[in-house]
Amino acid sequence: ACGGDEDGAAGGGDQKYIAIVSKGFQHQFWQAVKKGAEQQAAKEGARITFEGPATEADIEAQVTMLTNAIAKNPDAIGFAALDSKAAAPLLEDAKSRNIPVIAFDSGVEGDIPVTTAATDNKAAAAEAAKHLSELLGGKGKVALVVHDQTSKTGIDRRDGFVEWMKANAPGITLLPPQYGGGDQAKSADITKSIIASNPDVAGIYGANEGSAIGVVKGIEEAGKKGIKIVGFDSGKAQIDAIKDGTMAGAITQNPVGIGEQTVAAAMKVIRGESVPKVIDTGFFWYDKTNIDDPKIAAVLYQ
Amino acid sequence: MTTPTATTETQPVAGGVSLSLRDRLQQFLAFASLLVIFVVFSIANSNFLTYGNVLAILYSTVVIGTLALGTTFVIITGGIDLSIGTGMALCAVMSGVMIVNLGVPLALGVLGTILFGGLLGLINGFNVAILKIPPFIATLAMMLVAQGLALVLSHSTPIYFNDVPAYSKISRGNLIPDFPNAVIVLTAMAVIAAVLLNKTILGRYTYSIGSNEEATGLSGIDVRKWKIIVYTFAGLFIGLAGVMISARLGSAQPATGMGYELQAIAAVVIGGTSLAGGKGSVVGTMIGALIISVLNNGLQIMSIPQEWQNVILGCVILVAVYADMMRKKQT
Amino acid sequence: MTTPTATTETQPVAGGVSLSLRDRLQQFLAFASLLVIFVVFSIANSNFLTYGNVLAILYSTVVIGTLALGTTFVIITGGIDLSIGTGMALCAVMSGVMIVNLGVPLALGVLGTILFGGLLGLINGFNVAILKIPPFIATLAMMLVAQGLALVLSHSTPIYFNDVPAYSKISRGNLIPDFPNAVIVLTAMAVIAAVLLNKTILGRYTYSIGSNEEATGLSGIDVRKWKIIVYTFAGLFIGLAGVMISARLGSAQPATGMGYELQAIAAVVIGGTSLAGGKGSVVGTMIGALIISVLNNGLQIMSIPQEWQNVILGCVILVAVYADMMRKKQT
Amino acid sequence: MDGTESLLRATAVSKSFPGVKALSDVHLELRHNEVLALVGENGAGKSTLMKLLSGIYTADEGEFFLNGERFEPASPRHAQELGISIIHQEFNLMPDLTVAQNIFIGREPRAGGFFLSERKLNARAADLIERLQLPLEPWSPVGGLTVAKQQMVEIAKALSYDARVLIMDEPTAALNEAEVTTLHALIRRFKSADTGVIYISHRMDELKKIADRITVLRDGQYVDTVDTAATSMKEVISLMVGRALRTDAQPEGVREDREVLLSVEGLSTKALLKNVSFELRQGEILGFAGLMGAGRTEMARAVVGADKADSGSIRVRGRPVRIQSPADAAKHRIGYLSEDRKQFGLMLEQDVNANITVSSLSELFSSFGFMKDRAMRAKSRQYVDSLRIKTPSILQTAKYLSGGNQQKVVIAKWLLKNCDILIFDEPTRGIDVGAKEEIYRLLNDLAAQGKSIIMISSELEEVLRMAHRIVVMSEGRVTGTLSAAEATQETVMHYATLRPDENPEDAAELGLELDDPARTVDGSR
Ligand SMILES: Nc1ncnc2c1ncn2[C@@H]1O[C@H](COP(=O)(O)OP(=O)(O)OP(=O)(O)O)[C@@H](O)[C@H]1O
Ligand SMILES: Nc1ncnc2c1ncn2[C@@H]1O[C@H](COP(=O)(O)OP(=O)(O)OP(=O)(O)O)[C@@H](O)[C@H]1O
Ligand SMILES: O[C@@H]1[C@@H](O)[C@H](O)OC[C@H]1O
Ligand SMILES: [Mg+2]
Ligand SMILES: [Mg+2]
Repeated sequence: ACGGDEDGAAGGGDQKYIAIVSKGFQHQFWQAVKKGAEQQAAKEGARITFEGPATEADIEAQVTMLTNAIAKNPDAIGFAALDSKAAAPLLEDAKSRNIPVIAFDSGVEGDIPVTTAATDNKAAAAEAAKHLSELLGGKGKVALVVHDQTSKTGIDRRDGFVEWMKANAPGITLLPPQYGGGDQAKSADITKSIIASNPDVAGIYGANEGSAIGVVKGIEEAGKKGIKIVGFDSGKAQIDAIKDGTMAGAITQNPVGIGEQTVAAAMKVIRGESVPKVIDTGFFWYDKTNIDDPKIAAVLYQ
Repeated sequence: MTTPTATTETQPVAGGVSLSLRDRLQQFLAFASLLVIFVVFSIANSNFLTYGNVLAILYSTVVIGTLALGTTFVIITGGIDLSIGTGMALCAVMSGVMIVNLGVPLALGVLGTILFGGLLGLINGFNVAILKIPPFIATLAMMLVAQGLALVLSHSTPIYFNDVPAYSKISRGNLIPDFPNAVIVLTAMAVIAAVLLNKTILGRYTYSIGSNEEATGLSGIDVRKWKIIVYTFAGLFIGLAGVMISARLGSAQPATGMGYELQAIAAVVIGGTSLAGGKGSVVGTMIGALIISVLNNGLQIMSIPQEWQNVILGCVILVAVYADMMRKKQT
Repeated sequence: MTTPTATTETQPVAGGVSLSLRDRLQQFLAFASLLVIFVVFSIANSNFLTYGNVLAILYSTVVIGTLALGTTFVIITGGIDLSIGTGMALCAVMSGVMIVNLGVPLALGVLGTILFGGLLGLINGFNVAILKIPPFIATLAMMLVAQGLALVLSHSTPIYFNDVPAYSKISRGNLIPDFPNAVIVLTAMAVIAAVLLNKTILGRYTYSIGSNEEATGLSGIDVRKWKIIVYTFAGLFIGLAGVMISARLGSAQPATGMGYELQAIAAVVIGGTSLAGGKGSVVGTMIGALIISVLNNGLQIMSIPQEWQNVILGCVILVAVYADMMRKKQT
Repeated sequence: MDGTESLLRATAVSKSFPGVKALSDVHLELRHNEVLALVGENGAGKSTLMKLLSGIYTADEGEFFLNGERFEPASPRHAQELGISIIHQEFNLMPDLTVAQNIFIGREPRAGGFFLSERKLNARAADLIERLQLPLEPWSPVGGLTVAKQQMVEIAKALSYDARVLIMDEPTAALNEAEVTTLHALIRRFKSADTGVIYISHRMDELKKIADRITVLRDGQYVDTVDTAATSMKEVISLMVGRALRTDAQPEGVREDREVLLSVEGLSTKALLKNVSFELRQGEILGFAGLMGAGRTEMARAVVGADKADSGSIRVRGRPVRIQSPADAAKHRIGYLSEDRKQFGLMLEQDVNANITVSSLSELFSSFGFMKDRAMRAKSRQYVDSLRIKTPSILQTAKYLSGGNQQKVVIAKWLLKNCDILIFDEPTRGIDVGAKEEIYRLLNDLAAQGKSIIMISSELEEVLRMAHRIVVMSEGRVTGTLSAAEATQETVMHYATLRPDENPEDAAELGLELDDPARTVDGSR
């Protein structure tokens, strides 16, 4: 299923090899990115590998993976940095070996990456806040279940949400954010605790796929009706929840697109073509009303 | 370290009545730390002691509790099982593959998953008992293998049980009104585990092996066989935990599981089972698991900032275990 | 299981020469599994056996290796230390707080961080030796507390050492041209640990306590004191690991660390140190740590699909440990 | 089978361990209805031979016959099925299980299939214990029992099998005269036309009483088999050690006028001790006698701080001292050799050198924390030689030494450490007659140098021949203190069997009746 499909052709010699080091590997979002990358690679006749650490706290593991990727002398590297400063010396190393680096998912500081294919998570989270505030008529208690408190996406999606609410929705009271590691069961348990201690909670925001689904499960298990949920990312459970109305809506990025764009940009650079400095892969609000819209359906992953 | 403390059992048993009274007091006091924690939270926050919240606590204990029950046996033999977390994820995936992908009937699929867990345990048991690989290594290897296989078998995507609505009922259904099935399952498992540990030869040899493996072997008991049985038995619980978590989530999540082993082992050890083997109880394990989930829940209910929750959790566990040791010394 | 197998020491010592020859062979063979793995990768992929890649392997071993060294002592006493991973993160944060936030001079800050690690170890040692809390619980509690405190002290954001470029040099600089300082540090620590374990009374008591704590105590040795020293000593390594990882990453990452304890303990145990205590060696630990990082590196270099990497990792660890056991039985 | 065939026969048996030829060309014949004693110095190969018979080791060479039929015990279980039951020299008990659970391990009465019947189990154990007249309770966890009681559990367990051949490897090493007598009675009842007993012991006095014939091994080789009735013990000993031994020795250097070094006053513990007081003088060997459970071990542990004392004071050279751990005791130059070498004495997985030097490491063999390896090895070798510890090298792992040699290692540890006060609890347990003399000589030398020694021993003869004075204990109390001149078998036994708690007359003799009620109240937790 992996990039190894073309391994047979690897002997050909002129097949280009792109080593992709992502922030994760096992989770849906990353599998969707991987899928996009593979599709694009197949189209362009390139070979890729796709790796990422077990959790988004494993920064050292990611740095080691990047080291190993460079050791393989790829034609280009795709990199989603957990902490871009930690990787800086390695990126220098890549540069000195003339291996172009394409950043994706989130930005890498400095000018080494030839381009960055990423989502503006803060803006995306603000969008989620805006929708939730509208759903609640601008008032009520709102809770946040976030995947973690130190990763850039975690912080941006929390802060983007919180800042928008503070600035635009004076009637909304925010409860302190809780962190469930993106684990569905743990996020569900947290949601139930939130409901128990705040029976009047009106809306809950889940900041990534695992958190959002956890919130849905938690509310179902608590047997509570009428709480508005907004989420992030997609995945089958989330899509189902939106279709049946349990979840009001969610922000989706375009993970498959991120994967495609990363590989496409890499190939361009390898061929010596020029690429824009930033590729905004965008985000969308989706809910019951537009979920079947082809433009939306295309960016959702099951 | 050098002070042998006489246990209650060294006392000549005066008579049926006084023994059972003593015993009952003992049993009751085993809950002391848990009770104290519970009462403190109840006083501190009025939202804590509600039917719904207590159920939520119990419900959140199910998966860890199930894993901890099987692991109790392994730890009493002096072993350890690190593969329970990712093994559970692999079992959940197997359940999905059988029931969703292959269309195996529900009951059969569930049974198959539990047996598949048993198979993982059997392999652990073989590696430990026959190849004599230290349990830590044998089950660490299984942890890694299971983690990988869960991704391979599921093609790294969750398997959803949407078309099998009955599956979720295993966890969320209410055979007893307003009481989730998962809690019934955990209770039943605890009873079964307690009976097996205290009333059967399996339990006896479990203690015996942990107490002195060599002497047990010299007494003519086939230590290898019984160790394999114990690991296999723990494996059945891994399988069941796989069913319970996927039923709860409505999907088999191949990437989950890592870290559950530490929590389950912690529950067992907080419950007074010694990692050196020979000592331990099912009641203790359930108390240990509950202490963890009550603390998690209570600290969240009290809206303690999350970075402080772990700090407090750590301190309370320390104090609870210390208090429990002091209590045992006294009686 | 009941057939005690003789160790080399049972051989009558024929004379200086023959013993040392045997010994050398023994030492050499201890590397066997590691060597085989290394050779296989070298043949399988031409990118593996390059100076750069071998350095990369060594470099990636530094943090786990440092943690594993200290933990070797703890495990030989029959204890365990689960707090090394998050403890390391807390130390890294402390280093950041001191050097970046408070502007403490570099050398002082590094020293302070290492001592702070020692303080964490001292608390573990106190809880284990004086309060007699089982090491698993005592250090689990510390793991949780450290995890929380790392977040609290850093306000949940990484602390960057950008303004102190010399800090990174601790890890990445090249006192020896083309050879990262981190590897020198690890080597030096391994030598120090080996000397302490084999040539000093600290080492001897470490083994004694793990072999038979009660007998050691009755021999007039202050077991409590030495246990505290051992945990404190392991704590110094936690502090050093905190420096090494934050120097490598150029930042103190408060959320990292969880899971390192398992890897470090695995390195120790793969290296032949028994969790039951009394046995173990520094060389073994270094080999264990290298086996893990060579495997990780080799599998990645060979572009094995990631879902299969863990499967293979697990199997190879199993085979390596089994082969090592067989080898020891033979000699 | 014809009646003339022996019950068990072993011919031309050899067994080697790396570096050790434990047995070579050994013969053994056990007849029906007999107790065959097996004797020999420590490390002679007795236990090894028994382990071959019981399927723990496999012989390199040799054959075994049971009732004339060839057999090869493949595992302990197999040997058991053949009717060979063994009590090992080292205990093989599960400390976390109860007495009953230990005795019937593997043969638990079932309440149907997989399920246990604990009631039946305890009842069966109670029957057995009663039949054997052992002071045990079925439901006590074995880990909390004294060594002597653990030995009884082993005996009960071995006897609970329908064994044809019962092998007892030093069953009396931990027992007192009274228990020895009980055990002998058990053995006599056990042996029959179908059965026989192989009995290993270093206590020469009991061989006369129990053995029909005696087989002697020396250095792994067969020496001779003699009829007990027709042979004197002196002859047996000289067969064993290859020389004659003096057996009529008396305490040496007894003097009343020495300075008091250690005085213990009113020592009490929650578990057992009541108001124990005594004095130990400089250069004195003070014997402690008493029946099993009298509290001698408890006294010693309390003195060195291994167990917590509830009340009482200890003075060294007249100065009150606080001793809360054996490490504190060591600071006051008090050392304690435990009666239980496996649990409290040895580091089984460490080598002989490490075991001998562990106590003295910091004061004799360390400079700036570094160990003086060479000096340690030299000292270890010296003690291995002088105590004639049989080991291929000082780097041998302790667990591979024979039981008696392990005991010598523990003794060497304390001889090496420069203590002023040495408390030796059953120091000669499992040590052969020849080596005992050696140890007695060393103890006398130490005393002559001005060291003070407390010698706890269950072998009355040993106490009588060594002790300058004897403190007798019973039920946690000191019931008498005798000078060497006053001490005889009879006087010691008189005080040892006083039972003030049950017997008012005994209480009266000790002048206890007044404060006794009060004491029971506060002593009863
Ligand atoms: N497993 C073993 N490995 C190495 N050497 C051993 C082992 N078992 C026994 N020996 C050696 O074999 C010899 C005989 O030991 P054995 O235990 O049979 O002596 P024993 O006659 O029972 O002595 P004791 O009276 O001290 O119990 C000893 O030198 C002992 O060190
Ligand atoms: N480690 C222990 N744990 C629990 N109880 C003990 C322990 N040691 C001793 N006892 C109890 O204390 C009593 C006295 O035992 P102690 O060993 O002091 O007697 P003793 O006079 O030394 O006799 P011996 O050593 O011959 O058995 C025993 O009956 C036992 O029940
Ligand atoms: O950056 C990633 C994000 O885009 C995805 O939604 O979930 C995991 C993340 O950390
Ligand atoms: Mg012997
Ligand atoms: Mg005693």
